[in-house]
Amino acid sequence: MVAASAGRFSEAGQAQLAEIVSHYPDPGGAILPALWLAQREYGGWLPADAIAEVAARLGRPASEIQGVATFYTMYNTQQRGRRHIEVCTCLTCGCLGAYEVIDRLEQILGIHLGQTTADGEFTLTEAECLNYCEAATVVQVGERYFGGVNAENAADLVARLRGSEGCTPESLSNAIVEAIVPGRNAGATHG
Amino acid sequence: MNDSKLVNVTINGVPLQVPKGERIIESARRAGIDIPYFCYHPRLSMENGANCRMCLVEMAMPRTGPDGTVTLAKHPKPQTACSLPADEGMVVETETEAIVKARRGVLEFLLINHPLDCPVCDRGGECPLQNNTLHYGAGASRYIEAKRHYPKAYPLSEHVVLDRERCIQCARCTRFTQDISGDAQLDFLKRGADTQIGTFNAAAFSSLFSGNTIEICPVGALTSRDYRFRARPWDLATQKSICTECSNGCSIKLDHRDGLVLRVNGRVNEAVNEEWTCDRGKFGLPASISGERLTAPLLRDGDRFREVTWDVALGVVAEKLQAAGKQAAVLAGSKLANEDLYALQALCRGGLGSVRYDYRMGTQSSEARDAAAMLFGPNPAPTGIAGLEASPWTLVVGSDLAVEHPIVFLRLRKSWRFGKSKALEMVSSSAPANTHVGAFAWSSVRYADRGLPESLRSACSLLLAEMPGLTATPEIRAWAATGTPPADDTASRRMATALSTGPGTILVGEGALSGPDWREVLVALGHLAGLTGSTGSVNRLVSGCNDRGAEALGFGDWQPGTAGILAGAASGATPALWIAGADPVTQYHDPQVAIAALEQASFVVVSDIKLTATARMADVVLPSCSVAERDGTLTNVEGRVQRFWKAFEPRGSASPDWLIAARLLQRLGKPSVWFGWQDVLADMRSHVAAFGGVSLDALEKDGAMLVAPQVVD
Amino acid sequence: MAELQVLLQHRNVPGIDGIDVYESHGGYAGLRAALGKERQAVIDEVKASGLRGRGGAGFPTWIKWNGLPKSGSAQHYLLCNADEGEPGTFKDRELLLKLPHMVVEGMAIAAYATRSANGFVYVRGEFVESATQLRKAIDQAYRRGYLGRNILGRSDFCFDLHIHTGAGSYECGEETALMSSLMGERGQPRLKPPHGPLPVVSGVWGSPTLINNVETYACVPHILTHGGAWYAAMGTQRSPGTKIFSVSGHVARPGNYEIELGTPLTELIELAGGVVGGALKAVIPGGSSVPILPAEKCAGVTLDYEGCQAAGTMLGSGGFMVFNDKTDIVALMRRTAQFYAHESCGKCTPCREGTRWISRVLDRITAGAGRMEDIDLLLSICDQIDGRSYCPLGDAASWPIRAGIRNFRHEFEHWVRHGSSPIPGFVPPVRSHGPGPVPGRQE
Amino acid sequence: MGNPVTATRETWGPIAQGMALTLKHFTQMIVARDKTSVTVQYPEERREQYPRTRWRHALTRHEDGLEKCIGCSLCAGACPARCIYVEAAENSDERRFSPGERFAARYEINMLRCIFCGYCQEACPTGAITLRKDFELADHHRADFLYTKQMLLEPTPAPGAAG
Repeated sequence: MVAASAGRFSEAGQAQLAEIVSHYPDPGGAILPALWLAQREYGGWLPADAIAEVAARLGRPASEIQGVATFYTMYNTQQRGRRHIEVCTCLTCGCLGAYEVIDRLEQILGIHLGQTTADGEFTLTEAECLNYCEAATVVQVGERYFGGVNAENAADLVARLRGSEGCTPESLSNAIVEAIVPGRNAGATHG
Repeated sequence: MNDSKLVNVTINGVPLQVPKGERIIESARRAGIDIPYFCYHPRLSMENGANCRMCLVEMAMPRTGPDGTVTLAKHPKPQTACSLPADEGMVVETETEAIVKARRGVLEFLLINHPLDCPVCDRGGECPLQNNTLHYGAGASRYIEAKRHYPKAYPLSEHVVLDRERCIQCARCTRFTQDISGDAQLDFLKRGADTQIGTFNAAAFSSLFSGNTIEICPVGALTSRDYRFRARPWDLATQKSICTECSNGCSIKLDHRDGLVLRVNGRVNEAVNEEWTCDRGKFGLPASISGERLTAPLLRDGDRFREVTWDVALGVVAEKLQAAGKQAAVLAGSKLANEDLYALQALCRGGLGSVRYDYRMGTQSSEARDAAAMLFGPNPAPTGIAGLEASPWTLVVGSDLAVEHPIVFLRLRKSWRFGKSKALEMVSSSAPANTHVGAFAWSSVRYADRGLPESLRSACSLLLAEMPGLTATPEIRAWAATGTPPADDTASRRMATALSTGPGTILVGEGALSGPDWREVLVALGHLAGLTGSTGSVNRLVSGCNDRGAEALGFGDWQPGTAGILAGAASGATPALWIAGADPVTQYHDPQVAIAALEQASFVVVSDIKLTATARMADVVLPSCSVAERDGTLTNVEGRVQRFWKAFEPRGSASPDWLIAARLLQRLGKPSVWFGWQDVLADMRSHVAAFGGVSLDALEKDGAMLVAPQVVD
Repeated sequence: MAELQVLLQHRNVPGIDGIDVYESHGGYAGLRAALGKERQAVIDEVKASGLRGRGGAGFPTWIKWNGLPKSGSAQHYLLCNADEGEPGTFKDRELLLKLPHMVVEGMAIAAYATRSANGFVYVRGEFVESATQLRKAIDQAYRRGYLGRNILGRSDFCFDLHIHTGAGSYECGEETALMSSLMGERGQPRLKPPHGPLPVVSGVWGSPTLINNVETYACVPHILTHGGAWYAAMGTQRSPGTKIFSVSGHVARPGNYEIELGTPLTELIELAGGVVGGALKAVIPGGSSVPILPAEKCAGVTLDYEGCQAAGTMLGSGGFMVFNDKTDIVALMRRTAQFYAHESCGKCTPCREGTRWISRVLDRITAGAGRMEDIDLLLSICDQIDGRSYCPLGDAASWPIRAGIRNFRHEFEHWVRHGSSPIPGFVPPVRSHGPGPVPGRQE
Repeated sequence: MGNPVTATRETWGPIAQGMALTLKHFTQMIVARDKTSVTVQYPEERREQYPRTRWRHALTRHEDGLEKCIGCSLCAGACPARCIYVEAAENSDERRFSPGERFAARYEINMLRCIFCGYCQEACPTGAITLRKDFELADHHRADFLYTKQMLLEPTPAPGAAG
């Protein structure tokens, strides 16, 4: 089923993919998790090669995989900054200062919404409701949610991000793969 | 999908009895009620359908209350008729005020981003969106925002041009590549209002069947590159025809203008191509009959040709043929109609007393063909194209089916798609890694060069192992046991499990019986067919357009065959050779032999539509007619005789080959009574048993099957 | 009536996300109780509880459970809809984060009752933390024998539970789109009755499939532990039990509040500390899809399925958003429209084209270039989407806009007349057009 | 025959009267050039055409010199006399004849068939084909009545010339 393509999946990644495929009665079901895996293996985004590799490994047409990858917003079909700052501007956050946060972040980072800083460190975009409205304004960076962000502490957030581990598209993808793949100790009883 | 049970439905007050589960849009069509639609297509899956929302209708179902009273419960939302299965007591309204409004709304939505470039669009004039807007749309749009913009005329492939601005996201093309052709090259990218169709990474849309997406596109999003801006629908005249690019014999429509075929569209024939065409036919046929055509007879004058009248040309030819007498020979091309072949045969046998005629350019010998007929019965295609749908398994041997027999391939795939058949394939290891059949085959077994007999033998041996109780002679068991174990063990075992389920169908490509090992292949096939109980459904698929007709007419039954005729031409034993519609210089399996023979031949006359490489070497060249310029019949791979109609006048003084033969017969002093092609057909019907059942009535419809010869003990 | 914690009772107990603490607080007692009963008896217990789906539609849970085939060897699938994306809702996220075992237990009970051997929790892609917590819980449950083969020694009960994460699509919260997404397709809805079979007849991979919301599953252990009658005694006659409301917006203490169904709306606002920053202007009681309720219509409204319907709105998923009088309703509607335009899957015409159109018209109005006829145009576009789209997303996109215009038409007219907000000093975010198109390759 | 005098008067009188009238008009026209005259001195003089007169067709251009005709063939479709023949081709950036994708590579009108109904003008989506006042369409050979695109097309405006 898996074509021996010149892929970039690591051995660990291939083993995880095999485990994931075993969850589904049809390998097609593994497309979404496989794309997460590919996004990790390809350094946080999905170049055409990554999509082709997922297609080859799951035995599906590449056009179908690309159709799936471009449907969902969390797959990066274009390379973004190392920190993708997504500010929720949906109903609650939008009424509770999200736009001021964006103004401030634009000022701090020297970019406009939808742009990436010249050093490739930060990308700033709006997000749809992140469903953590109790902590408006909410910002997602990689796998982390930051609640209670406002115009005053936005600078602190950026400073914190500069030094922190994780919070990249790659670590986000990794965290999701880790959540999908059963823990080692639990594997024994898995069917 | 449909139960045979009939249910009562009421559409617009008209009571109907329809099969339970039939889509209401079809039921309404039966009742003559028109429901507009874009995305619906009866041959495409419903899975990604019902999305255009144009076919909304109001629906109510009877509901039994707790007290036993039956009331009609109207569904609160309008429903899409294309996906609504008919059920007992269903009441449907298609013309209520709410529905009229809903349609107008859907059309307004579709048009807000649709460019109004109908005057330059190739779909303009035959566009479902235009037509529905005219019938059901509002007069004006309330949309004042900016429209979506994409670059115009994106070349999707060498045949297909994509205009994303015009796309209405109906998913017909994507479903076609997923459901019908199976190569899934097209899919939707992005989402919401940005949804657009595309290929992976904007690569070329390379499909053997891409042209169909142009035909089913309900707008001008997918258009043909070849036909681009060539004409508008009202400039064109349309004639029914049969495709001549391969032996499958698709029913097609020729759209022509000023004596040029500008495009080919599929014509519904449920028995053959349903409504599909392949790219080879759709784009190849217009190309093969357009370009520089012969318009007048040519007579060699030293190194050059000189235009002469038919009188002069035929005079020369008749004189040479008469002088050659029974040594004269005829080679016929695979695109000649049944009438041509019959007339040529009459000329040879009746006019000249010669039996030196043949049509084959490949390496398959008469012996191989006859031996196959002895083993598997005289009908070379007993299953037929539509018959594949009922076969529990179908084994393809020695053929790249999608390329050689595109329509047979589509039917096989359809049969697999509806879960009725397992596709099995034995394919040479030199074939590409992903064969078209392999993509959905239950099992695809690879064999090394000349390894087909061994591969078949191991299939037999695995089958015997799988079914110990199978009746088989000790000889067969011994034969099966001597084989080397298969290289691809899992695939072979999987194949054996399918073969063990009972009789199925075997499709044998022309290549399988054309090699030097044809005897071994035949023996092994015979055993496999015998063991599976499929002896009566081994189909030997011929490749040339009308090869099946030539075979039925016995056109290649006589020695010395093509090789002998060419050898005779070289040695002088064939003093006069007529090559009709064939081009041995490019088509004969050993072109050098053909060239050498033509160089040394004393007299060669070539009739063809173009000045082919062979014609350039001829002494006399006669212009003949293509399928578009004449009437006649062709016999397809399954033995279906189908009629084609003249679309426009031939160029210059070109003439169909049967008429040339008839005029030569007259000059030879043996005039025929053929005044038209029907006379030749009538003659053929009464003199050739196989054509006995070909009635003009049947030809007007789906065609008539050849009568299989009776086996005489 | 006041706050009544059933599901959230122990949410702040340290370590409740671990199996030991969870068990010591009565965890997995529901599963044990269920295994002591016949499978049908479990379904009957759920029926007795009157539990209705907590995802938004409020469909009686037991009917779904009862609809799965009860004999035969066909594979059944059990799905948990944790693709919480409805703006204003954050209950499922917290349940998975703090009480993942409750969901696992509920699913195990449902698996037992419906003979399902395979389950998937479809977790929204953004909920990485919740998915990680759920992963820990599932692994622990496997080790304790609550999942896997021969659960609690019962040779006739095997249940494998997997996590499937989404990747950023609101539409996947719709149950048939969720199934598409689970099968690796674009998250687009599938045919439903009367056009196609119910999921419980033929769902994912053509097998009978049961799909319920996180909160619904979380209710099940309590029902089995304490009995259906106990559960039915809470709430109202037709809307029994408790419901978690995610209160956010201009309130002093936003957060998840579990209350009995039938609690007055104003009481919930009080529970959350009352309106801050001004007087109450409007409430969206059930997530962005439900019609907005102006302050003057809030009095007397009770929070249950029927009470909300009577007030012209819906209980929805419990995303309870409170807005004070500094809120510009037109800008709010514009952001709502942006959300639906961005999240429309693009499958059907009315939703794909209509949501973008609404969004563009509202962009124009809030840019000061509105025309008076635009207001009726918006209503007309809403009518053209509502009820004609493939799935409820189209309806959900049109209801809030329509309610916004019906209840606050004067604010729209103000925008059109003056080209500025009726709220002094309010300037809409001109630059913003929402998250915009999904980035992808441009040829 | 009766009285010869009477007969002479009866015969010649009306002739003289008639000739006098003719002479009067003749002198009016030649000498006085009176405004009441109906005859014009064609071809030196041409009568003013009515504003909506439909005679010879012209293919017009945009201000930038590009052809308005996009080769859509709607005129040919609308023509009741079937006298218009259009063959389209695709513009490229190097060879551009009209705005957009398509232009008329061939555009011919058979003037012998044309009934000057103006339907082509009505059907034209770009206002390219217009029927103008040039009515002198006589010619010597049948073949000359086949008006080609070059004959129908307005000349390219000279560079710098106003609209």
